[in-house]
Amino acid sequence: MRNEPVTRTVILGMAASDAHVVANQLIAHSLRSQGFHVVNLGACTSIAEFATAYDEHPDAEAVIIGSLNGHAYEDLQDLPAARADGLLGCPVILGGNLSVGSNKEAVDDERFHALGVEMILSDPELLPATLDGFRSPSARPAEVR
Amino acid sequence: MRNEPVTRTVILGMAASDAHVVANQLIAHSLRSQGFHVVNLGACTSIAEFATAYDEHPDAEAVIIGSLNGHAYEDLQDLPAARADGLLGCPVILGGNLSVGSNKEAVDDERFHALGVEMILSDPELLPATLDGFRSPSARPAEVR
Amino acid sequence: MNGVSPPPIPPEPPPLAETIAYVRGLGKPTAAEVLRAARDAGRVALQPRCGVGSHSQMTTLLRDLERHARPDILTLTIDSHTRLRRFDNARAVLLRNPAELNGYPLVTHGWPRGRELNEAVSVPLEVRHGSPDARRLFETSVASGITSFEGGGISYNLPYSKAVPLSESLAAWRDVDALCGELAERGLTIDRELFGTLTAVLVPPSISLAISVLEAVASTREGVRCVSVAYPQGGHFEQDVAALRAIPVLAARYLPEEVEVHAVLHEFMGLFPKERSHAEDLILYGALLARLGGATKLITKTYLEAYGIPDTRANIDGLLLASRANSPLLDFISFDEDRVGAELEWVLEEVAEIVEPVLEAPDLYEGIESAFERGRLDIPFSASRYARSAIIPRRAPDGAIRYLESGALPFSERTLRRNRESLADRGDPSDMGAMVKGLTSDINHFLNIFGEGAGAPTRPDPEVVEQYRHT
Amino acid sequence: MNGVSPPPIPPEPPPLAETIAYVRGLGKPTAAEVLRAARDAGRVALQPRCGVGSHSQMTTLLRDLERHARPDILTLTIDSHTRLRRFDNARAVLLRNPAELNGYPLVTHGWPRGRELNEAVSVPLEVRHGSPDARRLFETSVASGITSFEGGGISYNLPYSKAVPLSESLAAWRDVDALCGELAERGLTIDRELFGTLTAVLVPPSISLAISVLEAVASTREGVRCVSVAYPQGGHFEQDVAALRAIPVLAARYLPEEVEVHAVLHEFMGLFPKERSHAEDLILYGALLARLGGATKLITKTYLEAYGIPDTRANIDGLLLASRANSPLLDFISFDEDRVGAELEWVLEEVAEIVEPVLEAPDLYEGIESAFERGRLDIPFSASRYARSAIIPRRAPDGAIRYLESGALPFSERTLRRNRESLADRGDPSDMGAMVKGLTSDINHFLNIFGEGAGAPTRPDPEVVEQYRHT
Ligand code: B12
Ligand code: B12
Repeated sequence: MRNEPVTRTVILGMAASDAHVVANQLIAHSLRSQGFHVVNLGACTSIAEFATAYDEHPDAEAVIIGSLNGHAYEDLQDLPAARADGLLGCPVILGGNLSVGSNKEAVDDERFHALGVEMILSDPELLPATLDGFRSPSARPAEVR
Repeated sequence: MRNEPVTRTVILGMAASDAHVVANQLIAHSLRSQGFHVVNLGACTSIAEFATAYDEHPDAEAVIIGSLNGHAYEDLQDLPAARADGLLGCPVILGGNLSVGSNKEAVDDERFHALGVEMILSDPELLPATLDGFRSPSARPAEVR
Repeated sequence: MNGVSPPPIPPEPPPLAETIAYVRGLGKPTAAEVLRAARDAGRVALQPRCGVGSHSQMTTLLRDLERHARPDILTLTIDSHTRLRRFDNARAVLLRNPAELNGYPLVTHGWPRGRELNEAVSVPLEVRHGSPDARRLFETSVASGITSFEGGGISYNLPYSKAVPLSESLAAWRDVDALCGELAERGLTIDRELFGTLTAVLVPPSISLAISVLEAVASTREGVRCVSVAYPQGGHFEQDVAALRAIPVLAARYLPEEVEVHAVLHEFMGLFPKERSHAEDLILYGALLARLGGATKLITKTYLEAYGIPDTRANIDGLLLASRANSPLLDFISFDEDRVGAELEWVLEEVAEIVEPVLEAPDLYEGIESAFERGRLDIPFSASRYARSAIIPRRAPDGAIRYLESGALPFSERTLRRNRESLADRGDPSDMGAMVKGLTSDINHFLNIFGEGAGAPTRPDPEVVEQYRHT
Repeated sequence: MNGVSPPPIPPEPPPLAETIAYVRGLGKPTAAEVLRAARDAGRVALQPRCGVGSHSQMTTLLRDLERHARPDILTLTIDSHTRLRRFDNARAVLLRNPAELNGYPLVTHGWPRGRELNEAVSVPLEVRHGSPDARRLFETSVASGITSFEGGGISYNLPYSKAVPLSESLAAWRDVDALCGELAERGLTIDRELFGTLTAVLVPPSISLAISVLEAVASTREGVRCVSVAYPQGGHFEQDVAALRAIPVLAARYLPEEVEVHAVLHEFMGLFPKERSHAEDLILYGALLARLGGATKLITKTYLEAYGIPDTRANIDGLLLASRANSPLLDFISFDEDRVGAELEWVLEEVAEIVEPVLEAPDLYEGIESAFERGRLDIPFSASRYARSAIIPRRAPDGAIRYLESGALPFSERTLRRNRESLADRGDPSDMGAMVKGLTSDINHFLNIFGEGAGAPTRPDPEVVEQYRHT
């Protein structure tokens, strides 16, 4: 077990086909103003890019993926392989507008959990508390999955 | 057979529960400007009132009843009796908005013919021609009914 | 009670004290309270017309309107048999086929059902009708706990019946007003809306307002404490704004200070365009007028107006469209205040010339009666014999409604000249054929603007009615 | 062709001559013709956004919109895989479940299906997308006989992708424009709409207009003859009117005379209110703005904007509500012309300061590229690395959008001072926490006006969606 890093790092980005960055930039600003080191990959970030970033920042506490354009599910198709290959060793948090259409009754969180998403959040203000939660031993990635 | 009257007379009025008189007054003005003698009984005219007027004007070529409020059928319930008693010896013309509601698919002209209405008209401009038609021997009231 | 066939004998009303307690316990504001709140909030309260024959369908209608369109006040529109005290006919049609009634026969259904309707929704109800003698109906309405009642001894006689002398209708409405006064003293304010709309078609604003002033003076003398003065949109923007703005001015001038007076706009009451998009343009226009003219309440129309009693869906859509006028995003709108100012001055002058001689009469009711007899009070297109209908209104080229003929109205030379000048091009009123033609064209004002033929297909394109159900 | 699964290989486009003949034979006007007719008639042409994955559903969607809402132009909104040339992903989703696509994958369906869509309706189509490199899509679009195409080398790069260098997107769009030029010479005018909306959220008007001026200059140099300059409603009435009015002024100043230029308004493109009534207030407001600002065309939104791609019904309702703005009954509306005049002067000044240095560059494309590199051109909230996004917009107390930070934009001291002064109370931009808070509140502008919580229930009350189906 390594020591807690002094600065807490998170990796942030929008899903692969998604160009919406307003919420993304506000979340980055806000986490930074709360002391986090945010590696913001911005718009249209493939799983491979997230993996590279994780490789460069293995101390990252989570990969936080936003998706607003409705393509979350297709955009995360490479996630299971990346996780299987050990390329993303921290929890993946997903948030935004996760399906196409205005009737969200059919959105099925299970589908995303099956791809390897630990947590689906709607309110970005819950991110710090959620990250804290993941650090408590009972909620470390290995156990969560 | 008596001679054609020099002035052609018609009896005009709105059905018994009906207070709409704008069309009624315009029709009266318009027939008058075309040379007719119009006995206009105006709003809320019962069958009894039409019969009295016919009694006073037995030369009337037609009784012209308007109805806009949708109550035409109920308002003409006394018509069959009046005709059976010979109190209305000329054709009855009915026009306006003949049923309640916006979907007029269900309006059934037959119902009104059964009550003793000779003719249902929608456009008041057709009144003079219609009246002319009733004067031609083949279309006299007796034959029409 | 199966909710379908009417009770054989409408029950006697309960004692007033019971009714007052009932209203208190209802857990909803009175109409007067809703109006005051709307005015304080600077928004226009919205109210549909609605009435069907069947009790259960009326219940559903009110509930659906409330649920989907959130109006501020709901209506029981009464059928025209009941209006004319043809209670037997109302009962006959109700038993044969309630759908053939053009409104809800409240007297026939009776006040216990009226209370059921009242309890079915959370907003107050108003009874809207057109009864020259409304005493039976008012009794049932009060017993139902309904806190708003439309009408007046002039405005619910002349447009609605042929042969009821004004003395009768005025006396009947004096009773209604006096009962309002009694209720007010016992702590229950009934909002009394005056039907300034009259015959609805080409009503000169000063006629509408003058009749309302007279009815308002009469009713407040009997103790009415909340008066809604309804004005029918005429179609000329600045003239209509001026008429709405005239209402508080007239209230200050002619009514006791302690009476609450609200301006109410009736969305265009004349010949409505037939195409849905045109009707909706007119509905929105009316709603904006209500906001900009400072009305407390708006009575809405629907895109089916030209065809017949609207279905629930059309009524909801009409309310929702009108509610756009309460948008907080429209503060940028301004308009020709100078023209409004001029119209306001004129209309106040005309109203004063009409009402002041009558208000000087020793007995107001007799004064009204004799003024109508002599044509010094008058309305166009009267259904009643008790108004001369010597007035002929016409539209000026800009659409404003003026007097082509003012009959025996006691107008000053200035007023007459102003009207004459603004209609200078409208031809010789003694040429009957041309006059009827011109008048018809003025009645068809909005049809003309939208390029709709004046011909009247009384059966709508079923698509118009159904189109939304196919999507 | 079953109309569901895509053809395995999208077919090669036909020769241009065949396509031109096809468009001539289609029996419908081109988009440019529709725009000209609307402008001549003094009305705002209306166009929805619409795009679903499945071909047969797309056909139905276009037909339903045309039948029930009579728009002037219809849209194929393209899915975001296709936009980014992720054609394989588009195909994969199309095969798995077309409903999961956020638009119509035209390239994957291929131009014969594009023609089917074109033939399904009587109005012209526009392809709306967001592709930094749209050459494949444009080819398919032209082959489909589609006469309007949105985008530009800046406006469809920076908001829509992260890592496409401007040189690439500019070159790709130069090809698109050049093909438009060739088509124009051969008699077929393609309307090219420039996406002045950019990142949609708090875009300062002068940024939107400046980018459009540069793209318009570039495209007309390649022979484009019909340019639609889109401006996104920002939310401040007079500022928005001024921006729309600036478009013809800028066209006269910077573009060849023979080019037709239309102002297009995009109804508010930022964070939309969630409640239907609030969304509809905003939709109507936008539509009125289009009319009053003199826009030729309006791109509409729906009351489901905050939730997701709208269903057909919501799209129809949005169009119908917006079409009220074409009402002949609204000529009474006036507004604060003085303020509009002042805003117009300012915005023209800012645009001149931004574009003129770039237009002086010996090579326009290089000039644009290097200006972005140096921050002398910039946009807020860029998705792309190739803009600095050093601009920080804020709303002044009256809601107007100003520059809190203008980065390295080449603004005059006067412009800087004006912006500074109007944001004087907006606090210290270096206090990051406060700045994010203030910015968030500005983004939530309309939510604040309507008193909606900023919290975002991404699942709508099913009633909101379904309510109309229950009546
Ligand atoms: C003005 C008006 C009123 C005025 C009438 C004033 C007066 N005394 O005249 C007032 C406000 C008092 C009024 C009251 C009511 N009205 Co009203 N009114 C109208 C309105 C807006 C215009 C009617 C009008 O004057 N038209 C002008 C004339 C020239 O045009 P027209 O009526 O379309 O007539 C044409 C044809 O129908 C035809 N025609 C008419 N009569 C005749 C007669 C003959 C013989 C012929 C051949 C042709 C013909 O020719 C005309 C020219 O093309 C119409 C809606 C509309 N059309 O826009 C509703 C309307 C007629 N009213 C209606 C109703 C129901 C009422 C009320 C019962 C209230 C209620 N429940 O809503 C009361 C009636 C009370 C009663 N006892 O009858 C309904 C009728 C509903 C239905 N049939 O389903 C309508 C359609 C409104 C609606 N959509 O609900 N009304
Ligand atoms: C601005 C905007 C754009 C801009 C984006 C500019 C940019 N580069 O950022 C432009 C115009 C370019 C654009 C483009 C498109 N857009 Co867009 N856009 C919007 C809009 C109007 C606002 C989004 C925004 O900036 N919000 C500001 C932020 C702060 O609020 P928010 O998005 O609501 O986010 C909140 C929550 O979702 C949550 N959240 C967001 N992200 C995250 C992430 C995490 C980790 C967590 C925990 C929470 C979280 O927190 C936020 C604060 O409460 C929305 C509609 C709306 N909401 O009003 C549509 C919307 C998101 N767009 C949509 C679509 C589909 C597109 C397009 C595909 C075009 C199309 N087919 O219509 C393209 C996308 C291209 C692509 N490759 O992705 C749809 C999504 C549809 C769906 N899911 O069914 C929306 C909902 C519009 C709609 N109703 O159709 N768009």
